[in-house]
Amino acid sequence: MAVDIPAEVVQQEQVGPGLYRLSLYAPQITRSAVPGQFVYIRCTDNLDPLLRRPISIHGVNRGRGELFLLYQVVGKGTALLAGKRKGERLGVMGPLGRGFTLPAPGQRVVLVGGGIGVAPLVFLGQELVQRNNQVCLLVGARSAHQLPVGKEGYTAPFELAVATDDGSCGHHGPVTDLLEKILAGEGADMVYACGPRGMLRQTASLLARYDVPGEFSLEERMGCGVGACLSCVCKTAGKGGEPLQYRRVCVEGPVFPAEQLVWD
Amino acid sequence: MAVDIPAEVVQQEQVGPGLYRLSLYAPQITRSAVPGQFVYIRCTDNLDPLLRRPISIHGVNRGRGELFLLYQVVGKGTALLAGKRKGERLGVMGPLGRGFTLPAPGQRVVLVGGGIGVAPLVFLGQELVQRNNQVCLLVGARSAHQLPVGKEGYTAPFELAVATDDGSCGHHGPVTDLLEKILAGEGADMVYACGPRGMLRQTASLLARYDVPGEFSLEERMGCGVGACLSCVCKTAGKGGEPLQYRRVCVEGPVFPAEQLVWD
Amino acid sequence: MIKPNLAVDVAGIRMKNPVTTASGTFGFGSEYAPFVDLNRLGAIVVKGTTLLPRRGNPPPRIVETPAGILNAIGLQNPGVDHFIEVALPYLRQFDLPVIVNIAGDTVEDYAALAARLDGVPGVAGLEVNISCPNVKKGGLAFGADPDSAAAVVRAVKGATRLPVVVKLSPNVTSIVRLAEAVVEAGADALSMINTLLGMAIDIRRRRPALANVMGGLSGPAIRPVAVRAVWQVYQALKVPIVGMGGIVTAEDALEFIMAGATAVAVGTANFINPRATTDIIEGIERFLVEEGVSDIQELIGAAHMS
Amino acid sequence: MIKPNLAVDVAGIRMKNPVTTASGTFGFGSEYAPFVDLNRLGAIVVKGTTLLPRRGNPPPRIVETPAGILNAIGLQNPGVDHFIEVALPYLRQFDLPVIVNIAGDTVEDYAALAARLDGVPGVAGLEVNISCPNVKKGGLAFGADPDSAAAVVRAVKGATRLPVVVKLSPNVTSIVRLAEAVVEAGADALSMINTLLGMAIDIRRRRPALANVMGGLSGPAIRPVAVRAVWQVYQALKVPIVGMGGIVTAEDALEFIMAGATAVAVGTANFINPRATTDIIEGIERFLVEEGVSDIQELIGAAHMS
Ligand SMILES: Cc1cc2nc3c(=O)[nH]c(=O)nc-3n(C[C@H](O)[C@H](O)[C@H](O)COP(=O)(O)OP(=O)(O)OC[C@H]3O[C@@H](n4cnc5c(N)ncnc54)[C@H](O)[C@@H]3O)c2cc1C
Ligand SMILES: Cc1cc2nc3c(=O)[nH]c(=O)nc-3n(C[C@H](O)[C@H](O)[C@H](O)COP(=O)(O)OP(=O)(O)OC[C@H]3O[C@@H](n4cnc5c(N)ncnc54)[C@H](O)[C@@H]3O)c2cc1C
Ligand SMILES: Cc1cc2nc3c(=O)[nH]c(=O)nc-3n(C[C@H](O)[C@H](O)[C@H](O)COP(=O)(O)O)c2cc1C
Ligand SMILES: Cc1cc2nc3c(=O)[nH]c(=O)nc-3n(C[C@H](O)[C@H](O)[C@H](O)COP(=O)(O)O)c2cc1C
Ligand code: FES
Ligand code: FES
Repeated sequence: MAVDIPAEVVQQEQVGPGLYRLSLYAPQITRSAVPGQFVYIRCTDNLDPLLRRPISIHGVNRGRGELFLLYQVVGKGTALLAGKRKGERLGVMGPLGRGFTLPAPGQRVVLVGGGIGVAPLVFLGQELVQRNNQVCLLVGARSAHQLPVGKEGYTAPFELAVATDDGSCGHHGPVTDLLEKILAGEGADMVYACGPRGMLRQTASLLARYDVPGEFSLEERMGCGVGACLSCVCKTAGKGGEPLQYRRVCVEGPVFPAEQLVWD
Repeated sequence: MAVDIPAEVVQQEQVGPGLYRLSLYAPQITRSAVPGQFVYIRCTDNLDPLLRRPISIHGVNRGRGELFLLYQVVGKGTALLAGKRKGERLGVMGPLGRGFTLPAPGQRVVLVGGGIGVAPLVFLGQELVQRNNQVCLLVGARSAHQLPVGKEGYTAPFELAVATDDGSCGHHGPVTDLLEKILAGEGADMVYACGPRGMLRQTASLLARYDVPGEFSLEERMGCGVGACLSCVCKTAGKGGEPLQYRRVCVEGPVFPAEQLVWD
Repeated sequence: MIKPNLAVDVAGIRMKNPVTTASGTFGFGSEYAPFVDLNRLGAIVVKGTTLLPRRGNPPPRIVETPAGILNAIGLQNPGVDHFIEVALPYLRQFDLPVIVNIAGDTVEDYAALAARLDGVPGVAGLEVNISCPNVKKGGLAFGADPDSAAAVVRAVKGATRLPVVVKLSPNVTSIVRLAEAVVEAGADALSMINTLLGMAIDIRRRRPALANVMGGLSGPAIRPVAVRAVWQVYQALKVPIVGMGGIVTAEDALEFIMAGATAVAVGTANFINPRATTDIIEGIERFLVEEGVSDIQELIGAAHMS
Repeated sequence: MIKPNLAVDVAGIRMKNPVTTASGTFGFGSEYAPFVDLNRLGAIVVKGTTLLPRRGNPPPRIVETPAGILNAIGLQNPGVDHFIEVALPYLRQFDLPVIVNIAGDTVEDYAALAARLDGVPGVAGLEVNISCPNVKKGGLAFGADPDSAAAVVRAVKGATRLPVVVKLSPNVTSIVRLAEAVVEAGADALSMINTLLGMAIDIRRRRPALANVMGGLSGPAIRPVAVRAVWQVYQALKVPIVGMGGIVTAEDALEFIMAGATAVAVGTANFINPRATTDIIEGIERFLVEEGVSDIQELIGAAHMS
């Protein structure tokens, strides 16, 4: 069950330009957290910024009760977060949302991460490897130095391929090129993706073309984070004859089956 | 001339319960600062709290370009100020306002400070001593541990007497008792006071009774700090037939001749 | 000192303390149940309910502004029948008056909703949201025109025996005139304020930040406007007021109570602190003890005295 | 890239950039001269001026609220003659259009002020503040009633050849109706918004925090309301708009410009940062360069396109 706790900062580490890895002591959250879920963080004690900030769970160490986050500083909230030091406490609600549906053990899965969207996929990959899934993580970024993971020296317990828009590392082009090569070649049983809207849209059309199921983790501006305010909706195919329906990213998501999402 | 500069914290020192002494590197301000003037400080980079906070100049070290402040944490702004560490920078406007009028050299003056109101009087006392005035500082507080200055071990280049409401240090009673004793005894040429409204009012009536001139430093909620918004007014006797007139504490004050002030 | 009395009565709705939730910010209660003990609330006001389910507006529906948020949810809700069949049974397990916020496009919608909810066990009262666009009257809000507001209230009162709280919009020249009209029309209590009409622009995209262009401003930013509205209406009328708008702390809640509110509702603050409601209840109690006040009633409208 | 053009024209008042000051927040200019180069401003709007000197309200006159302030200055000012004799000669040393904000209790007051300022060298235009209590009409604000607002504007226009900017209050049901009425009556430009009516309570003293009880809310808190007002009026009318309300940064100013403002005024932000005006001018210029926009005109109302 989700809780709201004052979580202590165990470690704050800068791992790239504007990119941080934060470890929080939050055993009440790590206990039940699954990949694809997120936490909702109060970055300040005052009213500026007013709202909490949603950040995906990047990993957990259940033994130590530690929760890992990987985040990019893009504005006020994330900048405040990056200023938090070991020993400080942050209001953290979680685990929130519906995580990824796990595939049958042994199935081959591809994870597609665009930019910071890779954060929840690393957690997912780790769980999948433990379940004996064959995992390949594709990471896309604008350029080598903006890669959130997958840089030289980065070790992961799964296969990893990189694409950069400027060709400074790995494939020169969008990360979806790598996905297409896999789908056209050895194929995949399941694709999980998280990243910018354009990347997800392109991934959705590849999945449709190659008839592979997929799940996407979405981002939307949030109010409550718990399903109460209906702020964070995304457009999905409707149930029971309805042409479309707005669903809440914070509780019905952030992970949605790819085929339910409506792009426009 | 007043400036607005990013002043670096040279030292932040807790000197009592909720009481801090802050030293800022601000040569552009110390250069021309006189006792009774204040600085207007931005305590945060964000919008909470929105306004700057006025703090009296407690002293200067012109040689080193250091500005000293003595302040009590009473709310958000002062709490943020107390959190600033050596090397951090604060937006500081100053020196602002009209300071104390200095007496003729050799004259005997009494300074009456209630609580944190003593802050500007210490700066004044130091200047007066250099001008060969005979200075006596009377300090009032609720109790010994709340004395902003004048505690055991405190050294000042002038005479000092203490009064506490609970008798835990010095005279048991209001600081104005000490003033009255002086005025009724050896007398004084000039009295300077800063402190709570009740204390100033009582001081005003003593000055009237003993026919001694005085100047009071006032506090009012401020907007601009520079005379532009007319937020910070106090009630004064009017000029030219007007029964009363509102004057701006930030530019016509914070120091006013005692006899100009209207108490109601 | 003896525990001070916090119980209040809003037009027959008995609340164990003056703190309720602002409609639309607390869902149907279940969403916040993991974080806060619903039994401790004075009452709950649920999300705005309409006759038929509503899809709501396209996203983005929310944007943060200084000490506030703009929202344009567009009344997405599963409809009154779903409320009665699913949400209400859940809430009935708690010791908690349930106030149903209702909204419609026409006077008839409101009357039908009131009739549908009349006599439904577990419903303690209705809050009539008249700040929604009135389709029949060409986009003018009911809440902006005293005559149409009164018409809605008369229709609702005619269709139910439940206590009727009418929720006023601050986007008017005189909230007192509006209050007078709806009280005259039979409102048992008033709640105020709904959101201020606002908007924000995404300067990079050169487009309104909300898909709906305009939205409602809530949060601490609007508190001074809300306190003023409560003050003015309390001064003009003797009717219980539920005050809201930017309440984050017990001190904020006490401002509304001293301005004349019998109860207060906590909205946007839930998003910042899911225990905002109970923290506020505790804070009010602490204040009463500190100030030696034995009954919250003593503070209602206290700032008008002296 | 070539320096982008920032110059704008508001009803004949030529500004070298779109940034001016909000009346009452920048005094008569001299107060801020130690901190900011007045020559760099697009224009200056001075403190509200009345026929005779005004003493103003008792203190406290200001209270801080979340991302805002409430003020109740009560139009303390030395009167129009003092302005012409003392403040104006000071300002004339700068290369800067001076816009005089005028306020009165009666239509005749406004007309007299306009006549007094007509032809005075160094006055570039008038800003008519119609959000003040109208003594003759029993405390109702001119600004809340389209007819009285129009009457003031007609009287002012009849008394001066100067460009007349009319400053609108947001405390109305429809700011568009008000705008239409004053433009119909001859307003050359509109400025908006004045402060929102608000109040705060000091819960320890159990009294209103301001001696005047109510005050005007300004600052970032009100920005969404102000942007909305500019958007609505721009959509309804073709008249130059000076936008204001909570502008702190260049991004904030650009929201107003894209919503339809030809120029913007900086108010409360001066209190936080005495160089707010020039920082904003620099920021706007930077934005234009970054976005490859050669003329600020391209952005006026840009969020209405597409
Ligand atoms: C479920 C979920 C999981 C997320 N996980 C992560 C994560 O693991 N790591 C990470 O770095 N970020 C993650 N994000 C995004 C993160 O929440 C935002 O970057 C953060 O809220 C920005 O806050 P800020 O105050 O720093 O920026 P702001 O000042 O709020 O915004 C800065 C800029 O970013 C844009 N922006 C901010 N938030 C969003 C959003 N939600 N959608 C679209 N645009 C936005 C704004 O328009 C603005 O241009 C996640 C978001 C969601 C909804
Ligand atoms: C010219 C001048 C010189 C000053 N010099 C000093 C100084 O040297 N040292 C020092 O400690 N303080 C000084 N003060 C007072 C100081 O400015 C306030 O204590 C400070 O602004 C409070 O800010 P805050 O955010 O901490 O408290 P807030 O949260 O703003 O307020 C906390 C409490 O203090 C009260 N309060 C705050 N400011 C004022 C005020 N100006 N007048 C009356 N009540 C107030 C509030 O009503 C509230 O109850 C001075 C004030 C002025 C006007
Ligand atoms: C996301 C959101 C949804 C809302 N939905 C409703 C609603 O359905 N019905 C209603 O009467 N008010 C609704 N409101 C208004 C609130 O009930 C409340 O009047 C307003 O937010 C001011 O209170 P606050 O500042 O504490 O949030 C909503 C407010 C928000 C923020
Ligand atoms: C202290 C203060 C005094 C003001 N005085 C006047 C005035 O004399 N005339 C006027 O038209 N507006 C006056 N205003 C309103 C401002 O000009 C402006 O419309 C309002 O503050 C909104 O802008 P802001 O949020 O940037 O401050 C005053 C505002 C403040 C804060
Ligand atoms: S953020 Fe409130 S419903 Fe999702
Ligand atoms: S604070 Fe603005 S005039 Fe004094």
